[in-house]
Amino acid sequence: MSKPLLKIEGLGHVYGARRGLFGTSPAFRALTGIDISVARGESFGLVGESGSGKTTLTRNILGLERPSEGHVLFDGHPVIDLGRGGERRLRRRMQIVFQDPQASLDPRMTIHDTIAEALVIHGPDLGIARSGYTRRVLDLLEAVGLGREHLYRHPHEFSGGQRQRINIARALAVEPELLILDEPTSALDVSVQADILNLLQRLQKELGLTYFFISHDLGVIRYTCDRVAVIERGRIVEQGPVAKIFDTPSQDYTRKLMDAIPDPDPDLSPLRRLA
Amino acid sequence: MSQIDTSLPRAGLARSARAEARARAIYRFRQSLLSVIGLAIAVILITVALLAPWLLPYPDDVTGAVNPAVAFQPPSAAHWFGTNSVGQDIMTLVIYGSRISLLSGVTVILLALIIGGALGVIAGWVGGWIDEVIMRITDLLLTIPSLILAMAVAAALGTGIWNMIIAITITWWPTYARLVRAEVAAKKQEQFVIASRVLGVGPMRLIGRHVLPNIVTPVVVKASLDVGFAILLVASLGFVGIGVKPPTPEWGTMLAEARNYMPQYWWTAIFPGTAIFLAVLAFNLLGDGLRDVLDPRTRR
Amino acid sequence: MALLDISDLHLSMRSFEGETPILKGIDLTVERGQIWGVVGETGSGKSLTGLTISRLLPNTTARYTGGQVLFDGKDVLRAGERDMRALRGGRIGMIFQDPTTNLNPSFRIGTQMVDAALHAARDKPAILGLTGRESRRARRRAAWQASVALLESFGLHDAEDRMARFPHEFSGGMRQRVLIAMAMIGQPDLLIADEPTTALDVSVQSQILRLIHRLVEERNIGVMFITHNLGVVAQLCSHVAVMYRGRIVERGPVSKVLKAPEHIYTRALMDAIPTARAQMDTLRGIDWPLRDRIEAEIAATAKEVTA
Amino acid sequence: AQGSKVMVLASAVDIPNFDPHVATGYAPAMLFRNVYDPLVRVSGNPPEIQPGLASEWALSDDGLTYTFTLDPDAVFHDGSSVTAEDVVWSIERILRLQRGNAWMIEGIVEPGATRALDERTVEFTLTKPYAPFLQVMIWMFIVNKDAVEPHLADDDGQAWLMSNIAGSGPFTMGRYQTGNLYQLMRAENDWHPGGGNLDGAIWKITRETSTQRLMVARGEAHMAMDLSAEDMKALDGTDGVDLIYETEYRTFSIKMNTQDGPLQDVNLRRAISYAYDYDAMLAAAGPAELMTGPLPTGILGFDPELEVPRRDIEKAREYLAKSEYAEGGFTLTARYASGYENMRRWALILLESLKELNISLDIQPTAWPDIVSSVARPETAPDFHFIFQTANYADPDNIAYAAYHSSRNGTWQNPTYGNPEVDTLIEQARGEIDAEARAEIYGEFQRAVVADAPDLFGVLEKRKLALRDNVRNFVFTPVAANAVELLPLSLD
Amino acid sequence: MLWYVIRRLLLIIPTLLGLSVIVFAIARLLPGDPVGLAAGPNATPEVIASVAAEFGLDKPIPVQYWNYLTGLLQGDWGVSLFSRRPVAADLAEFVPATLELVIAALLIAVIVGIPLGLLAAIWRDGIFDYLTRTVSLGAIAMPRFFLGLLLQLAFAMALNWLPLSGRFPLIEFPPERITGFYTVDAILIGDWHALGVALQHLALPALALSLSPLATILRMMRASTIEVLQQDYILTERALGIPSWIILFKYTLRNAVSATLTVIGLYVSWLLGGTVLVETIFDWPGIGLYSTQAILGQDFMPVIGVTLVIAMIYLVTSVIVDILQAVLNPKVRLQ
Ligand SMILES: Nc1ncnc2c1ncn2[C@@H]1O[C@H](COP(=O)(O)OP(=O)(O)OP(=O)(O)O)[C@@H](O)[C@H]1O
Ligand SMILES: Nc1ncnc2c1ncn2[C@@H]1O[C@H](COP(=O)(O)OP(=O)(O)OP(=O)(O)O)[C@@H](O)[C@H]1O
Ligand SMILES: [Mg+2]
Ligand SMILES: [Mg+2]
Repeated sequence: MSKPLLKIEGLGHVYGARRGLFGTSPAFRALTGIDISVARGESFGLVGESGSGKTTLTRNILGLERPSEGHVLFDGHPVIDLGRGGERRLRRRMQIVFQDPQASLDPRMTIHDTIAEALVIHGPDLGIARSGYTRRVLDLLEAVGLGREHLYRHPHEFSGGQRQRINIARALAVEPELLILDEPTSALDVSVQADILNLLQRLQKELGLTYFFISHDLGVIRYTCDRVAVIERGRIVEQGPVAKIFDTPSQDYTRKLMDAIPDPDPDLSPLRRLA
Repeated sequence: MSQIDTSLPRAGLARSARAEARARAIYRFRQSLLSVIGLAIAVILITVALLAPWLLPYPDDVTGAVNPAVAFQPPSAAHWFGTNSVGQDIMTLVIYGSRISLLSGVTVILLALIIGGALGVIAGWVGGWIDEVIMRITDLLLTIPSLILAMAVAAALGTGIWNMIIAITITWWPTYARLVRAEVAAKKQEQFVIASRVLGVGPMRLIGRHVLPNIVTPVVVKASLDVGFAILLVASLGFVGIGVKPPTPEWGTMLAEARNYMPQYWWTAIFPGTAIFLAVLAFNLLGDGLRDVLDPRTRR
Repeated sequence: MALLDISDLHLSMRSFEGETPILKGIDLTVERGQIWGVVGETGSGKSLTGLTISRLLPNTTARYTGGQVLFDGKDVLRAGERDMRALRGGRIGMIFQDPTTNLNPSFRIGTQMVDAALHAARDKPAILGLTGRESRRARRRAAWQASVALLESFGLHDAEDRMARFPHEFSGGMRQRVLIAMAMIGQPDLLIADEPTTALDVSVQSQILRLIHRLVEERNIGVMFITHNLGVVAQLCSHVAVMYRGRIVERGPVSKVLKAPEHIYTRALMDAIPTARAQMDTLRGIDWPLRDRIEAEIAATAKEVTA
Repeated sequence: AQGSKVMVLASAVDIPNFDPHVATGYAPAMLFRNVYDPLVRVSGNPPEIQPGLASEWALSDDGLTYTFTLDPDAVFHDGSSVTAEDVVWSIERILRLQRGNAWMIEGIVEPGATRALDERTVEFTLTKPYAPFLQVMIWMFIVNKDAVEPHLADDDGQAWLMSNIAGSGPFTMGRYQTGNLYQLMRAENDWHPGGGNLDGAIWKITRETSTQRLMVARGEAHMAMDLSAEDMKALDGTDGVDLIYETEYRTFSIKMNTQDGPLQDVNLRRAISYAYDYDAMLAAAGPAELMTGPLPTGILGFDPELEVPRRDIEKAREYLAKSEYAEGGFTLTARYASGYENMRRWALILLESLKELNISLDIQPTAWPDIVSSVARPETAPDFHFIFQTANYADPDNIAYAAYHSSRNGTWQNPTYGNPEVDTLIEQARGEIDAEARAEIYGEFQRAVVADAPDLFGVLEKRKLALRDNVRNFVFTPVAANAVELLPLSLD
Repeated sequence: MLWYVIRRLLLIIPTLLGLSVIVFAIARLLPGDPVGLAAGPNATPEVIASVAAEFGLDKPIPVQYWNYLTGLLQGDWGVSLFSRRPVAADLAEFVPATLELVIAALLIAVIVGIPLGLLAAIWRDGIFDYLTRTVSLGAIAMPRFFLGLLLQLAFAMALNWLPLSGRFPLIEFPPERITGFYTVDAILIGDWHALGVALQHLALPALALSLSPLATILRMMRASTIEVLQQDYILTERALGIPSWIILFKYTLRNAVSATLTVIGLYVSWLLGGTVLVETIFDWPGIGLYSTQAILGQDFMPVIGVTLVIAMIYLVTSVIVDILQAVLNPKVRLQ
């Protein structure tokens, strides 16, 4: 394995400790000693219960939060304190798709404008002239399975699955190397989820993307990822290849997570066995 | 709840959803008869104010012409609303007064919006101690009843429509600073703003393209309601004797003067009083209707 | 006589665009001791079916355009509000998806439970061990004690103490237990659970499922469990009904339907689930060609039925 | 004190200060006339000087020495008798403080010129003969020296007297609420002979004249002090209400700025004097008469034949043509005390009249204190300055000196006008004792002032009062119009 | 809880301090010459200077402020330029009158507004709802001064049922001062005649003042009741078969009132400002009338005093509202 694309070392994050005029709100430790490295081209999964610190980790990776300790290196460089230009370059290489497809789209902008915004910011770096924006937006839409007729619509005119496709298209517009996916399908119906997961797999294959994939659904992780880390209350309790972790979990916590997933095979029901 | 049947995207998209949203909005607005009435009154009022110079039965009265010989005439064919203590036609004064009220009402709100909005955006976006300072000042100003503050400032500045507008603006901007700050601070955390930030969009563009357009609704609703209340405050100042300069006709001042002639010369009070009432009511109804249209969540 | 017998239920909802048919002929029979899972994609009408049974839809917007819903032989669609109120709580219990919003934030857990118990005991004093002639105070005390006992039996320790607390002091799983306890305190015969575990973590979810399963075992009640998680259905339910756009397209015992789905939509649903055992590229979403085929098959069955 | 004979007087004017040597205005004057005593009183119409604390008095032949003999019965509210020493102390205090009505004797009575000859005799030595001396003495109230002395502090007792009464008048202060009401109660040891049956009176601050009117109509007040012509008309014919219209020496005029701006030009001032619509002014005023020149009608020396400008647009244009501003086309400012309805009307009439000369008017209703401070300097003074002046003593000197003597420049009564010739005339008249000779001088004074056209001579408004008919013995006194003396009044 | 209250009350001090700076700045930096007033009409420049010195107005503004502040700490609120009376004494006189009026108006607004709002929500879209909605919008738009005039016209002039103005009959003595609230004092000393008379005088101004807050509270109550009725927990309660009157008057009411409470708290400031007009019309001897006179005369010590008192009342009210809020709504933690 060559130099990792994303390297997280001893990362810790403490929220709060906000000082008011009278009294302080207590600090909350969301992350402790996270060590993760993600290689170029792989799909790295992160699973954990709600509130275990998954989103906090992504915010640190994106440089939206300043880590309380440790650091995040993207392609060998830190992700904070980059200055205006450095930040823009980083943004081009690293993108995110959020959990809630509706909330991540500006309700007042057309799909064209939403996606083209990425080009407005990064057009020069991408070598796309202003006149080429619409062409490029169309290409992106087609890549995620939408068409010309959707170009000038507003987000509320789409279904959840379509919105998530738009989010993906926007993230892809800057031709990033790393794509962070923070529970991209947990707000969607299973049937739609399947479409999105398939789309993501196709795109990875075509574009050679690196995924940092967050979910609390172990099935999804298993389906999409090569390696996985299990996070519990801000600590990585286990990490390794998907098959290994899922088949021979070494931690009780991981086992508990696995056991709790209801399997659609009625024969495997513990309740029925009990009865 | 406006919810589009997501299971049937093809059918939902057959008709442009935008047109549909507009249809829904108009439907909601029309559903409330009161909003329509409000709109109608407001439109009439604005038309009257704009066309005032051509509508005045006795245009000279506006610039202070007096005619003691016909003082205190009750409503008649010649003077629909009667005449006042110096023989001026009350209808003329009331019509012309609509200009003053609307002009000052709208100007006050615009100025308050600009000042309060700018400070609110700064406070909400930048946060930190700047936010603290701006918000503490607005908190302080908001503890003083606006009427008293406006009276004090207007009295010190002296009479005149612009002084009055300045005085009222001073009392009004904090409410907008608060509203805008809260909205900006909330929108700043919204996922779509963060998504744009992650794309590398700079703060100016974030504010201008993403935050501001999305806070327009509550601001517009408040502003349209507030125009009514600003008109009321203008009239209140006029009523206590701090307002425009004579001979400029102003409803509150007219009412204050008329007070001395109640109940004999009731028409001197009833018409300006009703004019204030209708103007405020119109903007209240309008604001209410707009809220229904623009912000369906809070509907009823 | 079946506990619940829904036949050919049609429901329309009114909005500004006019009336839209939502349920287009639902047939479902729930017996005591059965746990019926109702699955289907979002908007297929699962919740509305559940609400219909307790007649909790606003009659300003909901209109029943056909069919009947017999609960214990009584047609609830034609029952008055007073009769329905007697059924609710005492005969039909309901729990909903979000435990954070379904408890009144301003009142203590105890207050809410006692009110529920007292209401149910008006028709069935026996559930609190009363004869119906006790004083108010005595009834309250009995309701309190019954609530404590029930919560304890649901695995909530120090229930006596917790009764005096407010909802926000509880975790999501605890709140959902409280809600189930409130639904069960009237000892209903039918429990309608509308996605009671969707908002919960998987680990908590399995505890709740276990609790519901236990209730069926112990009290021999009928359950209608609404979910869109086929895994949950497989774990908990004895029977399953698959809904698609206002219709039930397939129903039967879980072991049969999930193992050998007949309807194309059921199969599509099964194919869309990523499981720990699923292989790459085996997932299949429901795309437009597939939908067209589903519609076609539904139309065909409908013709068959009329024929 | 809840006696039935309590008279309620509704007035718009507050009594913020009880110190008779500090406060002025008609409401304080009402208070002082009832709780304090001057050496001589005034009453009747026409006003006549009558004994007050002094039962008799004498003037030396050279007109310079007045001797007053105090009434032996006179006692203060604390029971001590009123002595010559109290009188001397009070006069000296007035001169020390230089406030209130001190200006009336300024330069006439010097500090130390008042002497107690014995327990009951006081002697005043004037610096020069002063015709209206007795008339101003009615405003010099005598304070109980012994009562004030413990509270002198470093402000000559001003703080204490501001809210305490140390007088000998027939009434004393009961409960009061600033800005709301003041209740006078009959003094326990009232020594004044005669008088009516009042147990007390309430001075009720009622800012709206319409409310005053309604109170009288409903019997809630016995007397309303500030009624407008419309109020009077509305009350006409109301059962149980008597309406009083009385002429008094209260002038209204519009002063022009003779030291700054276009109105320095006498021809422009004349042009405006001829352009003003006096008839409209009179019509808007309610019961009133037009003034003929600077002095109120009927006062000593008043010249009914005086030639004063009346509306004559031809003449106005002529004078305008002679002025530096022949074309008009500029804006002048007019300032009046906000809240005075009639002033507002007259300002509108002025605006209308000036249109004839192609001059615009900027009308600025302004708080009275601001007006007072703005007229202190010609540059800040408005072009037109609207004022009412009430003669506090029935002598032409009151108006002539205060309103036309150049030494009073910068005050609200005479911000800018000054003419050495006029000054000389005023001073001459002050020192002249012979009435006819004085009248002669004042005639000359009036002609000189009219020639300078410093004012638009306005109207003498009739004093308008409404009185319940169960009030007995009310007699209007012009120089103390609203400062009603309660002593003689009775209630049925 | 107690600690919280103490802390909140202490927090009022810095707020008032800040406010006094702002008000002082506004009062002193704006044009206008208050000294001219104090010196009186015939004042010479020397007299004006001496008056300025007397009131300390010749000193730099920060020094003036410092003197004011140190005075304030000793209970000295400054002296009115106009009457030269201590502001503190005037306030002691007028504040109870205004508070009595404001509290009466607020009581009317709450006692009438809350039930009507609840009913309008229950009978939503019915005739009653439509009626209250229309009337309340009208009430909000109605200028208080116009309304006051109309009330006077109807109930005092035409019908002659109630006194025209004032707080108590002139020639009678109000009940002995205990709290300064005539009604309360009358009850305390058991003077029922005085109570009746005081209430008669209170009726019209309180009504004129109460109408707008009443309408707002009604609308707010209606909106929040409807909002609450749409909450999930109401559905749960209905599914449990709990009778609708218990749902409405127990479970809904508390939540809806707690939302409305904030509006009520905000209205206190509005009401205190609103007294300016109502007191003028009804000749009610309170701080509204007092401050109007002071403002018109640019007598700034009373204006500052009134402002600080109003702010204090407002701040104390908001503490009370927060406490009530915490009582009604357990999620609000007193921090
Ligand atoms: N801005 C914040 N201030 C304080 N605490 C926070 C903040 N954001 C998150 N937290 C806390 O940090 C913890 C981790 O939150 P995070 O959002 O990272 O969890 P998550 O794993 O993404 O959960 P979920 O699956 O629900 O999205 C939670 O307990 C949360 O309450
Ligand atoms: N009050 C209402 N008025 C009009 N239409 C409604 C109303 N409530 C629900 N609907 C519509 O009825 C249909 C069925 O809704 P329902 O809530 O039963 O779906 P569901 O199967 O429970 O979906 P989910 O899985 O999202 O809960 C949807 O298309 C929805 O838009
Ligand atoms: Mg998260
Ligand atoms: Mg549902």
